[in-house]
Amino acid sequence: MKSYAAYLIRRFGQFVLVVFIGMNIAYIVTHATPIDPVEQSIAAATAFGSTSPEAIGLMRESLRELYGLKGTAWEQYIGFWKRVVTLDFGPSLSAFPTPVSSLIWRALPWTAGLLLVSTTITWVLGNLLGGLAGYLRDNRTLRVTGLLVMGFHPIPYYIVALLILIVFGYVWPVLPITGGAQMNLARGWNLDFVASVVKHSVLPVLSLVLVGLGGWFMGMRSLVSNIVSEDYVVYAELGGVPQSRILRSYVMRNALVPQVTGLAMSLGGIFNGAIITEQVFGYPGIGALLIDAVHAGDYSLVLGLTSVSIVAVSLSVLLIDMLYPLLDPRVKVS
Amino acid sequence: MTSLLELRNVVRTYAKGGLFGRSARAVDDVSFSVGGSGPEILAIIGESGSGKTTLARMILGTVRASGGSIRFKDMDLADIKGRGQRMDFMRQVQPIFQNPFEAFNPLKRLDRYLFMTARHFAGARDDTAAEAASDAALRKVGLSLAEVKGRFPHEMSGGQLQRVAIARALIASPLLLVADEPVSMVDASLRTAIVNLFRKLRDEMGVSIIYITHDLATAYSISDRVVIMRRGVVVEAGDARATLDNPQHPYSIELKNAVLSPDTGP
Amino acid sequence: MWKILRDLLKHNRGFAVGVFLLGFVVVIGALSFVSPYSPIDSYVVAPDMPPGWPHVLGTTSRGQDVFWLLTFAIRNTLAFGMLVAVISRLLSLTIGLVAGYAGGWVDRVLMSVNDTFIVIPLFPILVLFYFVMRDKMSWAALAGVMACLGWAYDARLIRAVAMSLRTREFTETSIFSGMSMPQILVKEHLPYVMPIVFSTTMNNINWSIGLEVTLSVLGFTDINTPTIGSMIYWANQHTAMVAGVWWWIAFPVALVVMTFIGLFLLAVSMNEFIDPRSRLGRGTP
Amino acid sequence: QELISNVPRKETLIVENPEGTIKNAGWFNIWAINAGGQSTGLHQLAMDAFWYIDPERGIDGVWDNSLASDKPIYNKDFTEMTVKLRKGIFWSDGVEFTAADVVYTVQTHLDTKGLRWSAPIQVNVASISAPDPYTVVFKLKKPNSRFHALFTVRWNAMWMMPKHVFEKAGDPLKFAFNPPVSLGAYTLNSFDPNGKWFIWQKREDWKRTTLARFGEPGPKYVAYVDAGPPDKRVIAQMNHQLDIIHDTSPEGMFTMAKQAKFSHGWFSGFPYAHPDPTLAAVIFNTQNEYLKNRDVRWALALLVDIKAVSMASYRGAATISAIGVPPTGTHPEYYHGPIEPWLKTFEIDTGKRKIKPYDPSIGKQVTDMLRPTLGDQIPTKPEEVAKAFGMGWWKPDPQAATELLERAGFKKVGAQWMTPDGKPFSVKITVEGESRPVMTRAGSMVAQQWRQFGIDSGTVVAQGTLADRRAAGDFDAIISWSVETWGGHPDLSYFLDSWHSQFVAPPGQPQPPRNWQRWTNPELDKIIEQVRGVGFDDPKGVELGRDYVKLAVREMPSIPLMSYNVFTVMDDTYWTGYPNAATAPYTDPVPNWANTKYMMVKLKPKQ
Amino acid sequence: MTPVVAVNQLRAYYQTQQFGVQRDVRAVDDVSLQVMPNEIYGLAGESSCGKSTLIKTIAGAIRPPLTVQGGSVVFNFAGQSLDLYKAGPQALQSIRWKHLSYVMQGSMGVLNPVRRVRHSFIDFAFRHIGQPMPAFMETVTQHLARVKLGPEVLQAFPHELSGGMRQRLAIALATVCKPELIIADEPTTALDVIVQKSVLGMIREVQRELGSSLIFVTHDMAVHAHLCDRLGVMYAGRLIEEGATKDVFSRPRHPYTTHLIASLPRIGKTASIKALEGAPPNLADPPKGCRFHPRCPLAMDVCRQQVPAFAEVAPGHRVACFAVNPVAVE
Ligand SMILES: Nc1ncnc2c1ncn2[C@@H]1O[C@H](COP(=O)(O)OP(=O)(O)OP(=O)(O)O)[C@@H](O)[C@H]1O
Ligand SMILES: Nc1ncnc2c1ncn2[C@@H]1O[C@H](COP(=O)(O)OP(=O)(O)OP(=O)(O)O)[C@@H](O)[C@H]1O
Ligand SMILES: [Mg+2]
Ligand SMILES: [Mg+2]
Repeated sequence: MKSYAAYLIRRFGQFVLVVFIGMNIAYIVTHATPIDPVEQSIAAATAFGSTSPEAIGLMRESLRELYGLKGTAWEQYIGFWKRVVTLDFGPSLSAFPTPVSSLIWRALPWTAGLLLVSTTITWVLGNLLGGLAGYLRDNRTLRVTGLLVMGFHPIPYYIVALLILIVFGYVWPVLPITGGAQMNLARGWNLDFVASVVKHSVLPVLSLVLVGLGGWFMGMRSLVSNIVSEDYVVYAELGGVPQSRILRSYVMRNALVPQVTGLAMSLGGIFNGAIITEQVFGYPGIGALLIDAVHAGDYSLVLGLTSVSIVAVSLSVLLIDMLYPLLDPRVKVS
Repeated sequence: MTSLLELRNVVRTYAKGGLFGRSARAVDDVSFSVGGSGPEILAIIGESGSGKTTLARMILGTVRASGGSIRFKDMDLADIKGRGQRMDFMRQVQPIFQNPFEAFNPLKRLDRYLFMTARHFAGARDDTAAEAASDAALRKVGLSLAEVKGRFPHEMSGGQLQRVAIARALIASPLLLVADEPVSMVDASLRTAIVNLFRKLRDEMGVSIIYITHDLATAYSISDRVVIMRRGVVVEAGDARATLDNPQHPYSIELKNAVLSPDTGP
Repeated sequence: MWKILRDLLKHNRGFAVGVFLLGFVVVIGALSFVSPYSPIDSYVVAPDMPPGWPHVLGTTSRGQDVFWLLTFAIRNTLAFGMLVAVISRLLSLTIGLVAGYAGGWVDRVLMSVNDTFIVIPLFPILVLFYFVMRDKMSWAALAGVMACLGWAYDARLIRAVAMSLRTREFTETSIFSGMSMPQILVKEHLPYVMPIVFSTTMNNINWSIGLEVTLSVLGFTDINTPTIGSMIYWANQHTAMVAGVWWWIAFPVALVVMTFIGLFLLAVSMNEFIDPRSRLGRGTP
Repeated sequence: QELISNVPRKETLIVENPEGTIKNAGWFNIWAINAGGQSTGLHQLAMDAFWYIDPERGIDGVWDNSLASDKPIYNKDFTEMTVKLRKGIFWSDGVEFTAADVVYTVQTHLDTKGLRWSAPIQVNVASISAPDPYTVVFKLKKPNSRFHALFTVRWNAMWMMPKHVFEKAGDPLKFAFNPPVSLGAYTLNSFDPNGKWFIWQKREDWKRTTLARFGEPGPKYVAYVDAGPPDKRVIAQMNHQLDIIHDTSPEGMFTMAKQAKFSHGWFSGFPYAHPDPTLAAVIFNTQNEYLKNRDVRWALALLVDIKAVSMASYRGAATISAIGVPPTGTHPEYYHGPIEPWLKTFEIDTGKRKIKPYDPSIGKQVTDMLRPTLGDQIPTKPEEVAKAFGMGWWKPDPQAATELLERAGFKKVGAQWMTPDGKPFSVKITVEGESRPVMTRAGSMVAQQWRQFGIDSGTVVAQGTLADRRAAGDFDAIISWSVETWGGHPDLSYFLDSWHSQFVAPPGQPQPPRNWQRWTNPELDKIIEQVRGVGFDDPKGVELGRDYVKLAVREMPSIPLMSYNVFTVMDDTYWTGYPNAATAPYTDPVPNWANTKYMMVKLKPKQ
Repeated sequence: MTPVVAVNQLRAYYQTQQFGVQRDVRAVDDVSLQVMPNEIYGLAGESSCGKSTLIKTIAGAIRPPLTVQGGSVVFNFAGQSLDLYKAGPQALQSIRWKHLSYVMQGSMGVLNPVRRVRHSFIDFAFRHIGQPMPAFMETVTQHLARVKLGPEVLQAFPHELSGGMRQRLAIALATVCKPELIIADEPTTALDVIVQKSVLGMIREVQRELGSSLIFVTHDMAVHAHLCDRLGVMYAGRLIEEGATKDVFSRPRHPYTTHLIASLPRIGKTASIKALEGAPPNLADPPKGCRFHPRCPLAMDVCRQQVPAFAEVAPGHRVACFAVNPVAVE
């Protein structure tokens, strides 16, 4: 047990280091962009109006002060870390003075929900089909399924999403094609709202699953075709262990070990959002926030989003590393 | 004349993990020497996990000793630095491993290792020279290049592989062979052949051999001296025949009694 | 080498189909060199013509011939995918193999870098790079950036294999055959990770093509260079999907799918070639 | 299931909000810069200002006194402006709107830095006072004959704050104003915290708002929604889930015209689109070493084939303009028409000869080009052609361009033009990419034409960075609009004032908006200074405006292309009475304009 | 008495096809043997002579590239006879583990690495034993005690156990259903001498107790001497001598066996033992005639031309050598 504790401490140290480096990279890159949030704000505020040039000068001055962009680069950097350790990313520059964190928390549940569901479905289904296809190589239905799955995989996601939208939104309009829930429905844990959320998520989830299935499918299939020639599988077959059991407990169980790592990483990736899904299906979430923030030069928000994402991915990798010994008893913690 | 190889109070510990660096001694205060009076075969005998392989690896320089010193031809192995010195050492000390199936890359042809060794350690400059050197070495172990060339390890049986492994080591004309259970995967007649081969190597080519084995019978038949290990510690050492004929330590006695003799029926 | 290829072609249906598909795609790409139209000019032919003669795959709403435009697009997209894959493979192979073989502090340093790259969210960084580089963000630069972001996960996979290879006895045999570290890594360990490299290459090409399309759809790439992504971008700009100009989208997509399946089949059959154990399994009833 | 819960579809108008998703949806304080959405219905339905000038004809003339009961009253030297307020106007929470609100609004802007109109108020206003509850008097720091423009809605203007709400709110920069207290005929019903939709509801007491003068607003509810990518907007309207598409691609428009019988645009037939009073142009960076030279600019202009640009950008559905005034609203009457005779005689000297570059028949040529495919839809009457497609333009003349470039010291080496110092002549056109697809297409076509002539050209997509690059002068040429006008009113000061050389920044420094061409000209300065001295409605202003047009033609600081046409598509399934060019040009249909409020009183439910 | 298994003229080749070039490795060529109930049959022979292949063929563990070319393997379990290569997969499935179990060569890796040992027992044996789970576990525990393993190993993961323990587990797993026939391929090779001795003792004990038959493969003649009732010696894919273990050791007839027995090292024996000259034949291209003739000290002309018959030369003792019995295979 002691060695496990030592492992945890070491692993946690690594996690801190990785997050630190990652956030620094994000900081440097965001601050290297040529976009000036003040100019963006001025451009947006004056896009349709007529404002005298003198007034613009004044505006620029006061915005610079308001957004706290006055200090030296070093002061700003220190300020960033001071805020980060208190879990605050400061006010958004393009939605001043709303805190970045409240913008993120407002969008996050949607993205997280959508991606959690679709990633899980994709993972389970992909691994199941991949495992079966790898084990029962000669099965016709599985071959056809595999072909379909592989056929969808390379189609650019945007196209798949749009096709689904056209099919289910126009040709055969059975499902809502926009938004996270019905407009003007009271939010809360009531049946109506939940049903509406589920209904609205069907098409986005479907599109994500269709495109994502291939990756897991292929990975699992090749893993399985390696595992079937392992001694313990051969031996179980010779021992007359039923096929379904071999598939489940011997083949899949062993192949799952690496796949779970992949799952952890893609779950962490939830915090990147699904930008195109959000765009096509008008689904609320982090991705749209990110694109908007980038366009508006709102580096507070971009940094906030990026940081959350870095922490989330590192954390899920950390978690999976900690749980790995449970999953694969062979793994030694040292 | 100084010994070819000299181990003094060699210790090797492995961390067992933990905050406070608990460690286990795989090899504990082992001293012996090889080749003090000309080429000899030294057998190291001991149960599984007694530290034989660890010892072999230390002698080969692939594992560092945690304590004590290992000197080869008056040079401390810890002082070997740089590829040049290392290559020079490897030319003189070659290993033979326990598991012939594992000794070669299953994805590569066997002859590759022979040719590489010939080029690096036997001064072969071109393919013909390398092939000649390889063939010569293979013939010493009862094979020929024609049988090996172009074949993959999985196309050979364990015995064949082990002989190829020995042939490969021989190409370098080493002074010392470290053979870690070289015959445990090999059939009796082949075992004899290999053991005879060792004897021949010692007698005719002046190669000293550290012969690690469970097999007391072959150890008895070819080795000059024997070291019996248990849990990292040398429990008994001395002249091979004398020691095995009349073991003193209880463990040595138990070991001897466990040896099956073809003469005792079921 | 040629003999192997010929034999593979003769005896491995998957390989043959893969070669055929990729060959087809490459030929299409090569035809760009004899295109009668410049890919960056618009209104050179009548717009919105459905597939037929003389415009086999129809024309776009921008007055471009879809077929000839596609030749440029697939050429650039393929080159892009390959570039990303090659650079990122080199990175992941070098780092993965060295880290796994060397172990110790080398491993720790490399893996810390690696973990950081795994954890950095790809999309924000890519988009930010686009803004930093602005019009210097040619497709080659984008490929460079994507390669730098796309190696880390695979390097980890490779390192895991390399670590177990390090403890195999044959590595020791190689060392004692006088091979140097690069020799061992390249000649002994590389073949073991080749299956991973092949399958990840395919994934990587697919990933980079997909990402290029995604970025293009969002308008974050150099839309002047004809690629599959920029074709879709322009089609999208002209609401080609609802305007019924399906050929503007369908053909590029079909070509991407063909490329992908071709690469997939190649990867699978190459795997079989590399691993003699599975090769032995062939040909028996 | 209903599209919107608890709101009958029949009583609801669904409008696209082109701002898309509002990331900070719960923020309705429109006086704070960029904090929340604006075109969410907030400034269309809940805000009000002194005056509105309509880009089209207006319900009751172009000028509408909204909160003010009369036009602005200036003193002689334009240092004081008095405004009379309408009586009986109430905030949605029942408090009456009075001069106190105006004084509060202006004073807050004077006292606070960083509010949206702080800067112009602080630059202009010395003090404000309210002699009685329905009169306010502005004392200005210096003479300004256009000061009222700040309070006059063109797209937006300085909106009035409810004193009784803001007073209690503390820092006006940090106050969300949620729920907003409305001065318009609608009040907020509900909104999506994720910024996808906003639903407004007609006030019970709509009669106590300025809009009541024109009758009762039709829709009981108005929903502003994020409608997604272009394809999806089209689908949404074909499903009758989106009554007004803000803008779609030309192809989207044509599809709708063909397939959706209830959908229509501003023009009932081709070119459908509403021309905004905004002039899309190829704006040169006149601080660029080579583009400083008028001959070079003219040479580049003479290489543009506007017919091809019109086809490439709008598939021919463009309203072209040869001069620096958008061909929309009342401008053709004041500028394009009267100036045409001068244009016909206008000559440029290529150094070898004099040419007359103007071709009055280009508009007609565009229609001739379109007629074979579109047939009857294309008008034949010259007035209609002029109105929908524009009048004349510059005839492509590569020979003249060659002569001009040669005069400027350029040389053609092989297929490539070289600058006087021997480098390849390169002019890249910066475009905005997907956010302005049509302009991006126009830029690609112009670049192609230059390229075919031997100039190294192409487009540079500056999506997201356009504002920065445009302000910093980080471009050779850019497709944008430095000319924007009232549309309905001939006064040009809306953009022209900022073209004065006093505002031009040195190269590399951010340039205040509008004069992105960074063009300075003493003659222009003189015109601008004269405009500042005449009243808003003074006919002399139009004279001066024409002087500017002629100067700009001679100098060609930017190549005028066409008005910014917006393909606003309206669906008649639930509502009728939308504005249109033929029978109801009472306002601009483009729904992000604050003027959209006038549409509400004209819309009637379809039986 | 009917044999538990009768192998008749069995031929099994490794057929490799590399891009159209076919190569047959004749690892088992024309082998016939019988194993009686309650008998331990030892199979000896140098490495790569085809012992494992023969065992696999008998156990029905055929995977490409190994293919059975001819001959039959007939089992007689509980009075029912079953031809391995004629019976359907269903029938095979039903005899596996209940009547026939198999310990693979290198059986260290046969346990599922990610599951506890308990599960392997359940997967392999639960169906056959027909007891409710607690009783079944009790049976397993008792059986484990026979191989000197405590019940705690059931809760362990394979990697937590030492090589000797895993080997014993494999044996326990193969014997728990009390099958009539156990086929074991070098189950003690990887063990050190002390452990090996105890494992062998245990195998013997269990076999006696269950009354099963055992086919036991190893190249270690000493092990055979200790364990087997009858011994078959293979050379290059063929059986060349078969007889009661004592007979074979005391009076080997075939020159190869003779050499084998003579060359066994013994403690106390110091004289250099002569190794057999030459190399084992390449099974892909075996020598014509008697496969041993290139290395045989007694080789005659007929040996180079014809294949000697595997015939009885004394009761229960069969040999294939012209020097002993000049009959050829027709
Ligand atoms: N890399 C290592 N890390 C930790 N412990 C090790 C390592 N290598 C060996 N050991 C431990 O050291 C001890 C000695 O092992 P070693 O392999 O030297 O034994 P051996 O005598 O060669 O055994 P065998 O006969 O099974 O080959 C064992 O307890 C083993 O678990
Ligand atoms: N998969 C295979 N493909 C081709 N040849 C093979 C294969 N497996 C074994 N062989 C060959 O078949 C012959 C018999 O092999 P087998 O494993 O039966 O020998 P063995 O007697 O069990 O040897 P050992 O004592 O080393 O286990 C050998 O020549 C070997 O090279
Ligand atoms: Mg060992
Ligand atoms: Mg074997």
